[in-house]
Amino acid sequence: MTEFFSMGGFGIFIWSAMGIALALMILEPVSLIMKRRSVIKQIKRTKRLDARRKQN
Amino acid sequence: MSLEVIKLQCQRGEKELFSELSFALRSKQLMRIEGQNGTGKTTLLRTLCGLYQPEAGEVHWNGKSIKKLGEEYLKDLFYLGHHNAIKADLSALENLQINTALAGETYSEDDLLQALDDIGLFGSEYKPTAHLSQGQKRRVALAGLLLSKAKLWVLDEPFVALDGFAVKLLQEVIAKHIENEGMAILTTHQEVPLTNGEILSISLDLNSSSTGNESTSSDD
Amino acid sequence: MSLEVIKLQCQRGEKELFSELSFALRSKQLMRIEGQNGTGKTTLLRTLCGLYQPEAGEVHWNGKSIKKLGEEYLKDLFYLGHHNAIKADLSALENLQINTALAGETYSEDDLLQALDDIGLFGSEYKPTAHLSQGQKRRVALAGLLLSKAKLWVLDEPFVALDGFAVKLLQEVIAKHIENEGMAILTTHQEVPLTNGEILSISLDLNSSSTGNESTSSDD
Amino acid sequence: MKINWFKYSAPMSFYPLAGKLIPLFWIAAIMLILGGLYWGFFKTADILNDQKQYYRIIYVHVASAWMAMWLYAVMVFWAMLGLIFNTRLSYMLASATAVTGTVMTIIALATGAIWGKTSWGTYWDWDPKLTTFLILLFVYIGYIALQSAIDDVRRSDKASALLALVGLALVPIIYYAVNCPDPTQCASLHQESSLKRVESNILIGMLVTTLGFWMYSFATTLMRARIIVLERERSTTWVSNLPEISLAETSNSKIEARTETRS
Amino acid sequence: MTSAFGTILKRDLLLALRRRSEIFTVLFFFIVVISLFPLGVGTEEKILQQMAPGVVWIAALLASTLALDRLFSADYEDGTLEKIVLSPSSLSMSVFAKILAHWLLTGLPLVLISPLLGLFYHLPMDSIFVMMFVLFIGTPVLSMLGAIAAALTLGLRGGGVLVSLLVLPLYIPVLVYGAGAISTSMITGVSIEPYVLLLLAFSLLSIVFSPWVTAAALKISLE
Amino acid sequence: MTSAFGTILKRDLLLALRRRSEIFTVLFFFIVVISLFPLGVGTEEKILQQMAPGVVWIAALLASTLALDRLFSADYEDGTLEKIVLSPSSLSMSVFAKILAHWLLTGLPLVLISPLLGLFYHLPMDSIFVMMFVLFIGTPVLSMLGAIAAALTLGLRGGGVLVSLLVLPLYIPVLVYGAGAISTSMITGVSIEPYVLLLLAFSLLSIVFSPWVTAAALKISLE
Ligand code: HEM
Ligand SMILES: Nc1ncnc2c1ncn2[C@@H]1O[C@H](COP(=O)(O)OP(=O)(O)OP(=O)(O)O)[C@@H](O)[C@H]1O
Ligand SMILES: Nc1ncnc2c1ncn2[C@@H]1O[C@H](COP(=O)(O)OP(=O)(O)OP(=O)(O)O)[C@@H](O)[C@H]1O
Ligand SMILES: [Mg+2]
Ligand SMILES: [Mg+2]
Repeated sequence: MTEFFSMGGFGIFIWSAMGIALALMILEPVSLIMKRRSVIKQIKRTKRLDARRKQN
Repeated sequence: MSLEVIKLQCQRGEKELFSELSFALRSKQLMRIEGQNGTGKTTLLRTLCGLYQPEAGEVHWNGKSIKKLGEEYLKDLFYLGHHNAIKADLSALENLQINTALAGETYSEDDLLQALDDIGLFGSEYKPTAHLSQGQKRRVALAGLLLSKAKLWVLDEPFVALDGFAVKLLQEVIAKHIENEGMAILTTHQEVPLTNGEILSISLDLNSSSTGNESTSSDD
Repeated sequence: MSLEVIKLQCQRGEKELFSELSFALRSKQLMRIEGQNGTGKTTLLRTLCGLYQPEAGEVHWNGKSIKKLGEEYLKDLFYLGHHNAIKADLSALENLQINTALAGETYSEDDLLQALDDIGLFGSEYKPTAHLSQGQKRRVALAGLLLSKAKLWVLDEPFVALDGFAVKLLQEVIAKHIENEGMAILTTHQEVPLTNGEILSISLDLNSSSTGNESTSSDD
Repeated sequence: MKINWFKYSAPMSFYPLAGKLIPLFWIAAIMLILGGLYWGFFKTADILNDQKQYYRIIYVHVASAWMAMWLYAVMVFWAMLGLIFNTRLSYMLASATAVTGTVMTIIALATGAIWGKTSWGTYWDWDPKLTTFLILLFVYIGYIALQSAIDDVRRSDKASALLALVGLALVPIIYYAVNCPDPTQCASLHQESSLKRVESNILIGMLVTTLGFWMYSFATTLMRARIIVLERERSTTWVSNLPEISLAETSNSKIEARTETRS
Repeated sequence: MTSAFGTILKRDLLLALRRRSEIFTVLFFFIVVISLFPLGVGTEEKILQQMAPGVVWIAALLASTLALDRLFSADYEDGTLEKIVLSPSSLSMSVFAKILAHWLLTGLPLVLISPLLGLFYHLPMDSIFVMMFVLFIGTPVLSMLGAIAAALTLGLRGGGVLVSLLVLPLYIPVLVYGAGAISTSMITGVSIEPYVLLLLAFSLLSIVFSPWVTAAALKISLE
Repeated sequence: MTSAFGTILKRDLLLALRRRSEIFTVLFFFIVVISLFPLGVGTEEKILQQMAPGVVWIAALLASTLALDRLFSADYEDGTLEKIVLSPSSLSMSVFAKILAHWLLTGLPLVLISPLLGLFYHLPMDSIFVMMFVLFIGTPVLSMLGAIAAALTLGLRGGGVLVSLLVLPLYIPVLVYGAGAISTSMITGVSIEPYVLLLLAFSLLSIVFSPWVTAAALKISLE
């Protein structure tokens, strides 16, 4: 197992390359989901405000 | 000679300024656009000049779309915006010379000086316009109007910063232009008596419902 | 509380604008400076603020020269020039907040929003002012006036670009300021009814001889 | 009104469609990437001896490098479509593509740099290929920077589309210049495709991961495009009628949230 | 059509001569850039000669971007840009006049001052002429491409930096071949023709297309 | 007094960096500039190392100059400069805030990105630290001196240019000593202390005098 991870002494490079790729490729969709949440929240808020304004 | 606006709709950001706006303007007519601050007067004027692309609708000049006419239309047009369109580092004379040349017209220096004189800039013709007062700067911009051969004048708040004398002069200039088969569209918040020809007026005020326009024609 | 102008003489280039100009302004008084374009109204107002150094003469605030008073005097002063002094990239709210902070005053966001609301900018508080119309930009500048605690207001053409509603509002604001022991100096080419307090008026017109000024006081 | 139909309804029909497609792309992406990497790491042990283990970086490196280039072409395609037909959806897709393209470029650069340390002994060298990629990154960043500097949506769409077009005309010239600084010796500019030298076993892993990256790009681009649609169409009725927006039916939004996390 | 062209060209030159600061900034910057390297690197003739072609082109690139930011934005702010757009003549021609003025004010002075660099860097006479020539045919490309970026970023925040970010990567081909030509000229027996032809091609292409693209960009930015 | 200082500093930063992405724009601008040199001059490790000190200071000068033109003129044109002058607090402090903002936007990002330059140009670790340090103490001088020139050219046409031509050459010692310090750091056994001390002296002097001179120049220009 350790042999697998060490990759003939190149482990640190291979895994950091994989790690960077993986990190960016997880970060991107996660940030998108969060962005989507905040946008929806914002739209809902303005909608609620509008509704209240119309009532008044 | 006619300007036709057909079902024009303009939008800024998400806000619709006006829609289904239609009117026509012919020779010897003056149109005044009314409306509170921010109702879209400037946007409308810029759209008429082709500087702003409307969401929908068209502007026709002599029956043809101004988009297709291109430079043909621009020859007949004089636009004066909120900005004076003069260079602070150049003198009034140089500015006037450049602006008339850009409009495709050539005048002798005497003519240019005469125009500056007429508009009350005698003695300031050779100063850099940065050294003129606010009203004098506006006059430099308006001097172009005295010389313009364009049929259609589009003037956005022409009276701003002018003193009583200059306001009166400008009124006369506009009246004369209208008399000579010209047409003009202008906005102004000041209460100034305009030409004694035919005056149309439309209002873009917000409270006049969502379509935002009513076209009333009134003779003087 | 008093502003005294003593034998002021201003010159631009080689042209003398006015000389031996003296007047005094006290609390509850409003002064209107009249004059054609280029007679030196703006120059006079800027001199009163200390932005322009006169050739001769002095400006006193409460009996002391404004040069010596320095920041002391600036605390009591609100100046609005031809330019709006707002940043196009910032929102109306941010601009107002910065301008009040520069004037040494701090307000809560609610107060600022209220002022913008009062001046008729509801709904445009968070837009970059580059996206406002000409009149709306002027309103942002004037919103500072609603909040200002300065005693002396120096307003150069405050009514420019404003629509009827805003002009009226501004008149009321000025009238209230005068009533509250304030004083104001303004120029305007528009014929607008001003406060119902005491109005002084001086004219810088060229034709009124070389000394160039006559000071008439008229009550309403 | 006839012309406007296309212009206005496109985002409306795009939004739910993309919503349905996104989970599919995610499943495909994850399966392909994991499959490719599994193959690459466990089925190629005999080919890569200890000195060449670092070669495994190839799976992410080449996949991201290809996507980085390909996505630029896709972005320009959408931008061009927008300029020609003035369809708002194409502009939105163009700007959605740009960000994923940038991410891919960064991955390619980073993995390439790491590979360089193992194979050349230095993280960075001014090799033509690397330089080209750095410039590609600049072009992407320029596009995004311009777009984010303009507040007005209409202007930002058109201006950045124009920039992308200019880039399209110039990027090949830049590529040529960087790869061939001496024009007299550029008779055969094109180095033979490096693919031919790659072992077929590794090639399989590489191609499968690349396909996975492709699916990933689809998924993220669509997700971003959906957000842009929401932001821009926020004041329309169809957006406020969406289940995830409606205020009353909380149960609906819960379902939406669940599907969201599942994807 | 020609009248608007001439008017704008004359106007821009007049303005620059009145205000001079632009030309001086550009020249000053150029001179500082080329004189900074010998100071740091030392005065080994060989190294200096090797660096000279690259340095002169980079100095030209950076100097040319300095004035780009104000190319259209000054006119935009005082409303004269609208006047130009509304003038009844081809906008591309007017834009071309503005770009030409920009080149005359930033590119041409560099061409004229470049022999000074030859002096600093111990270049042979022939190379100095080659340098002036390639600068002469290469710098217009910089103004042409720069105008597009300037038009796209009209009135935006962070103008200067944003324009440079957009435009500097696009300058690379000119940089590579422009510097290549000068380097090659120092090797006897090798022709610089391919470089010159490539630069000429870039120049012609950019002169044909750029005013047109810039005009389109201006119209978008003015709305 | 402090309130105007803080307000103006915050305002200028806000104006430049409306969004987070704009910080990246500034950083990438530097990366682009740094990347140009190897393309033009060549990629030999030795030449790159020798060029690095010059390159980094030129990048600093470029960024500083790009933003300088608009340092006061933007405020002058929209009237906010009058507001600042009329604010009841020391004008030199307000000016100092503006200069500080200018440095934070042009000098500091360069200091932060300079390790990348070390990577690109194969610099040894020690030199990278030296580079960051001298940039940190040297770039403020560029902002300080530049502000004087900017204030002088504000209103005065022609005349201001001449004066700023007097100010700008003062840049040169900073550039020379700044680059010199980095070059020296690559030679073992030579101390960089004299360079650092000189730079520190320049920095302190300019911080003390520049806001004051700039304020005076502004008042003249505003009349
Ligand atoms: C144009 C985009 C790119 C493509 C299509 C690409 C593709 C490839 C391929 C197929 C290989 C394997 C070649 C072989 O068989 O040895 C490879 C190797 C490599 N790539 Fe890339 N790459 C690209 C960009 C980059 C970038 C941007 C970097 C660095 C930042 C980079 C650094 C490397 C390194 C260091 C190697 C190892 C070279 C060796 O030791 O053989 N590549 N690349
Ligand atoms: N560049 C712009 N970007 C986005 N929105 C804008 C822009 N310019 C104006 N607007 C918005 O469009 C609306 C109309 O502006 P416009 O300048 O046409 O008004 P106006 O009727 O001329 O007002 P005023 O009487 O104040 O000149 C305003 O509400 C303003 O907020
Ligand atoms: N910066 C300047 N440099 C030189 N002369 C100037 C400058 N500004 C104004 N002047 C001159 O001073 C005179 C007075 O200008 P000022 O701006 O004070 O007039 P004003 O009364 O405010 O006019 P307006 O009603 O047009 O605003 C003008 O004749 C003008 O030519
Ligand atoms: Mg208006
Ligand atoms: Mg005035």
